[in-house]
Amino acid sequence: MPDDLPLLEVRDLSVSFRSRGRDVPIVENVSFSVDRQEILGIVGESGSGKSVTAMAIMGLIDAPGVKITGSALFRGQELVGLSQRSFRHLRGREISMIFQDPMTAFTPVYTIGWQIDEQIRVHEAISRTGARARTVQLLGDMGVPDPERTANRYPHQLSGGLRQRAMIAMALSCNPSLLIADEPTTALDVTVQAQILDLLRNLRHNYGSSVLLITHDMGVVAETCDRVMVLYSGRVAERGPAEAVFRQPGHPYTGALLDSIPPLTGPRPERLPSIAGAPPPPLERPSGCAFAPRCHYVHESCMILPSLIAYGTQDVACVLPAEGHPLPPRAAGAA
Amino acid sequence: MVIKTGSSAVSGVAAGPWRTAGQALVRNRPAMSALAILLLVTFACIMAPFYAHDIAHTDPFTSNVAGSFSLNGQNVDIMQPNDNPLHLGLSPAGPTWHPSAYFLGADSQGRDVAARLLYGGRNSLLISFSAALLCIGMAALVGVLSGFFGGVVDMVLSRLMDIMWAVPVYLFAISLSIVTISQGLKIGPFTVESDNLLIPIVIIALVYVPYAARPVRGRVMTLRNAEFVMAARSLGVPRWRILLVDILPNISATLVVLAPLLTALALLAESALSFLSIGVQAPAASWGTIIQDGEGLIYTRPMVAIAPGLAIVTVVLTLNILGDGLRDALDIRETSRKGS
Amino acid sequence: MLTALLRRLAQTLFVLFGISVLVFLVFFATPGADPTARIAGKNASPETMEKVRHEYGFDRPLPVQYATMMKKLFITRDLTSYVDRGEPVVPEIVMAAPVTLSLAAGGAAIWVIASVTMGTVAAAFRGTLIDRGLMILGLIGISLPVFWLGQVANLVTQARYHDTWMFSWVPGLGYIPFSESPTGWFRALIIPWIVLAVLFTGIYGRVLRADLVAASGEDFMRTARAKGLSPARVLLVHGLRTSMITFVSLFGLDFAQLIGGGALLTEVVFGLQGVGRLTYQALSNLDLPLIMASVMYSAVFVVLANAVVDVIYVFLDPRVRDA
Amino acid sequence: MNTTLLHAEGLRKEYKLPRGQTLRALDNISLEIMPGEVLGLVGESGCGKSTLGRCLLRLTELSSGTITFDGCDISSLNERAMRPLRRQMQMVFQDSYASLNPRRRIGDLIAEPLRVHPDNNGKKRSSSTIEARLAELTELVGLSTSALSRYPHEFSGGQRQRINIARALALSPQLIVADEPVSALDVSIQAQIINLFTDLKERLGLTYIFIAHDLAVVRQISTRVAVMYLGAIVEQGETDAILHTPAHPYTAALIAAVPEPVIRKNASRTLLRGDVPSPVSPPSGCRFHTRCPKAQADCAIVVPDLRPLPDGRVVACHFPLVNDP
Repeated sequence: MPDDLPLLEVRDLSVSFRSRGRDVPIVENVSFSVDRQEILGIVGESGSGKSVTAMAIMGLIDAPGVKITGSALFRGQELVGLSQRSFRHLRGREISMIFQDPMTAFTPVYTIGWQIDEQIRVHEAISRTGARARTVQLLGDMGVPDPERTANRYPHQLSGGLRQRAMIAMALSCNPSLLIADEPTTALDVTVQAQILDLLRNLRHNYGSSVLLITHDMGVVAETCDRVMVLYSGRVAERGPAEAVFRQPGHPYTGALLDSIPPLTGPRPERLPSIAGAPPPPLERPSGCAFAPRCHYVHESCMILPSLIAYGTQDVACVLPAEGHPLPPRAAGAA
Repeated sequence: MVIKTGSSAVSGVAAGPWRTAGQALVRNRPAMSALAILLLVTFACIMAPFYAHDIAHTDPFTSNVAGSFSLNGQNVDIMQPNDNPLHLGLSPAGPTWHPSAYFLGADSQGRDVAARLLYGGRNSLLISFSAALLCIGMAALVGVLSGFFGGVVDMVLSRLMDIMWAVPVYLFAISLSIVTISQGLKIGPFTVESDNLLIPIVIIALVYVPYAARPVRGRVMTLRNAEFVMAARSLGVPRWRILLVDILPNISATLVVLAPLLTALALLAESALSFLSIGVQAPAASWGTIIQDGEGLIYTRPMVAIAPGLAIVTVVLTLNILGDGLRDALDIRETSRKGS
Repeated sequence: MLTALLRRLAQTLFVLFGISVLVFLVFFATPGADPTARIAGKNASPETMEKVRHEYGFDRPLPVQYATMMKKLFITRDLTSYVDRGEPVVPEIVMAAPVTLSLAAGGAAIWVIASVTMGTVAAAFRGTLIDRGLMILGLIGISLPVFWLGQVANLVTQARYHDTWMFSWVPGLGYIPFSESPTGWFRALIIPWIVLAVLFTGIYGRVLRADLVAASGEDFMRTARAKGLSPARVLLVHGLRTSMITFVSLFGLDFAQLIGGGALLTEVVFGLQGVGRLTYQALSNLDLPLIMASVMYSAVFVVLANAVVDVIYVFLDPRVRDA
Repeated sequence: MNTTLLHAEGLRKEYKLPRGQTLRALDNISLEIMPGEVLGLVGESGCGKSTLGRCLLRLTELSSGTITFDGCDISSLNERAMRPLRRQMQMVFQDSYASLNPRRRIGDLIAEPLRVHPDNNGKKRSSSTIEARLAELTELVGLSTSALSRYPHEFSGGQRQRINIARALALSPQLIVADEPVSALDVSIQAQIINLFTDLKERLGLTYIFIAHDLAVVRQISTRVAVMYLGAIVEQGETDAILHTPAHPYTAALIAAVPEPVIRKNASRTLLRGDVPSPVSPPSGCRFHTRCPKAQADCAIVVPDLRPLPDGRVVACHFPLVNDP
């Protein structure tokens, strides 16, 4: 396989669920790619479909009536429609995943070490002691103090930060080329979050892994990601290099989202520039631009679904740049 | 994983939790079929006198060993020579499958089993429904007192429940039944005769109180620490009003789900007590007493015991299905259990 | 640790004491239910009543009666039956215990295996016809009155089909001691075991399935799948192991109740002279010493089983260890 | 007006744990709130900020300490005696769903305080007064009156939080304790609710105690900030001073840890080591010394007192980052 191909290439991925006799579109035509040793951030509010996208790529959605269409090529292998049996060999070995709440993500009745050993032994012919040696090594690499003792502890005996480190150790145990991190720091305190983000940032150097980071926090994206994709109501609003997106957002949603975050430095605004209303539920999503009802710049051409168009280094699902009215650059863009 | 499809707050009429649950229950086909069967059986049992007098023309409460009845124009003795060479003597008529004449045959006293089955059903259903209601009432009281007030009240009630729990349910029920059935019950000026149905009702209700009180108490404890109760306190809502407005409506769903399950347990307990002759007293019948009547005939006229058994199974099954339906509709994950 | 153990012991003793008082009060202090009248027989003359009352000590204050009985039951162990004059009650229970133990243990083995299979298979095939079929079977099992099921089983195996190849091996009703003939013991008990297990299989299978289904929505099950484990391993190693915690606590209570005489209906129907039947007979005769003895026997088992369950809990759930 | 609205002195709260251990949730907390002020309480999970909020409103029993509200000592009043005072002090909770009884309509929920408290003349409010007040309240928080006949589950998180605010405002209180009112909300909704809090404060002259773990949110709304760590206040003072030049190393670390939506070219910064220690066995001396980059030998032994700095703030550190005069 040639090296210039992206590690993961997702095209027109759509996921819908059947509810009360109707197909509910959760994710619509999402396309993106993850390169080797890259951190891609998928950012969006709750209900934007960011987690569902990740679960679809992992083949972890098995709700009755679910429909997944489109394509997701991982190292040239099609993941959409892949049998569960084939998925099993990928999961944990080629693609692994960490979750939001490290407390509930471990089985409560086994030790941390046992659970990491299990993953290694399922994918590789390795002795029990060999697996444990690697587990201890991994835990140590993740900055877990006294890894040998920690491996013999149960999940509830560890702090949130240690649990998440153990989770990452487990995810990396078979040297996966892609790590999907679904809101890995949301349940953690801010000082611990900073440590975990630091750890994730360094993975590509130490383990050569790419990371697909799912988050709702623009700050986390800015600190961690090389590139970013903004989802709004199940559709791509904007994607591109993080630096460009933060300097000059191309989509009014991205801009408004960044503006509505209270600043920690600089002048305090009298009122936060907020976005009126709330994202539409999937069944009430407009046929045109989903953000139109809340957008300052809404006009008649927004009644038609905008396609992603190139805007500088970004791709933006908005008519404004094409109409010659791009958003102004952000004042605090690149400090 | 949970996918929220988004509740539409913009359109539609405000649907209360009860209405939503009701709609879910109506859509649940097994539960609705169970309810229909249950109502049908109840109706049939209510119509027992009509069946006895106007269709079967029989008195199901007096012995009739010397009598006879007519079937398809022929005169048939109720007690017939035994058709099984191994058993000597007379045995009662078997099922004729003819609604007007000993449909299910006769019992050892020559009484119409079909008519007794309907009369017995009245008692069985009355006892089990009333016992379930009474039990839920007591359990709610115990559960709410214990869960809401906590402290000493909770400790005393919980220990009492522990003690009751440590005695096998049926042994407990049998103990109480034997004591009361033998001589009736005299409490001050009130005398309850031993054939009064109140006795089995109260006993069955009592022995199942720990089973029903536990989930109620758990629910109340959860509610007591719920944020909306904290919110009510911060608003300065008095305790009794919190109990009335915030706690009770939220345990009512638990109670509603418990109702059919407890009725089912009560029916099984009633039939067991009656089977042991310490429930409903002769000459009155219940499904349990009829099974008892049929015990001696089990090898010659099994229908006497099989028919009431099937009736019990049907009703208990429909109640359980209904309970499952209610639990799904009201979205409650709690199970009530029993011993054998 | 030691204080926890002592607390637990004190609690246990308290419950036992409570039960003995409760039973004592039910029989000695229920208004209108005078044990004298029961023992003396209906329409007994006042003189006879008085004589019985004195002879059995019913004319003494209740606490004294209670203390005497407890002393004879636990300390001198020479409590004798009222009805079978002079018959000590403790050996009677000792004789009945193996019957009940055999019945409960065999039944439990069947229902544990059957219900774990049933619950796991149903959960694995959630939403399919297999799942629904098994759950309906379970519901029917729960809905069968055990004494009636026993009668029907007797009808089939003892009469209707007894002379065919299917059930000709079934011995007549009654218990055959294991020491006398292991195969006879097994043959005599297999039908009662199955009848006893039907109800519990239904309950446990349904509870386990519900727990497994609930567990399948847990984050750790998703993690297990994301690790690349096979569905069977996810269900059995991660799901079932976690769900067994509830299962075990239910089992402890039910099994203890059965050993303590809770299976009396099964014992009555199959003519097994076990603790349940003994208690029932004692109750019917209002044989107070025997009632006291058998109820206390049963309570000891229930309370012991609860303690055992607590210990097993610690092994099954590391969270309890630290709580 | 310069009389304190709420004054707390030496608050302690201890929980007895099963194994004879005690969890010290609050350790010698003192604070003051002037009318019209917004005091932001920040800290990581388990620092006791929510417990403090509940203790201040007497929703959780104190172990010791005094609370004076509007000149009257409320620290030993029982639940019944507190009831009339509850008109003056209200609470908004984090979980907008859990704090609304799912079986009641919005109208009943908001009207509840109006029904249980008599009006200023000590009379029971008539249903028409209540109706009118409900209309006012819905307008105030930006809900439509059609919401009143609906149930909580029919609303989004942001709308439910408006409902909670409307209920808290029903009796026109002076003080509102808001316990993480925006942390469960999406960013765009969070901004709406923060603005609503600011609007209401200006329109109604409210005083807030605003509890949050997000420093940026606290900065946006508060006039003063108190930073908590393991049950104690480590630094307290004017918002701008504290966030601009933190004096306590913990405050500094907290600020540094916040991920900002800004691309930083050289993204290296000092990270705190480890997790927050368990409040059951807090470190000796200064509680922060186990994670503190400035810690010295003494810090593990001597408990630092809160001392005032020249700009009026107080800090509990032996070696504050802002120089002593």
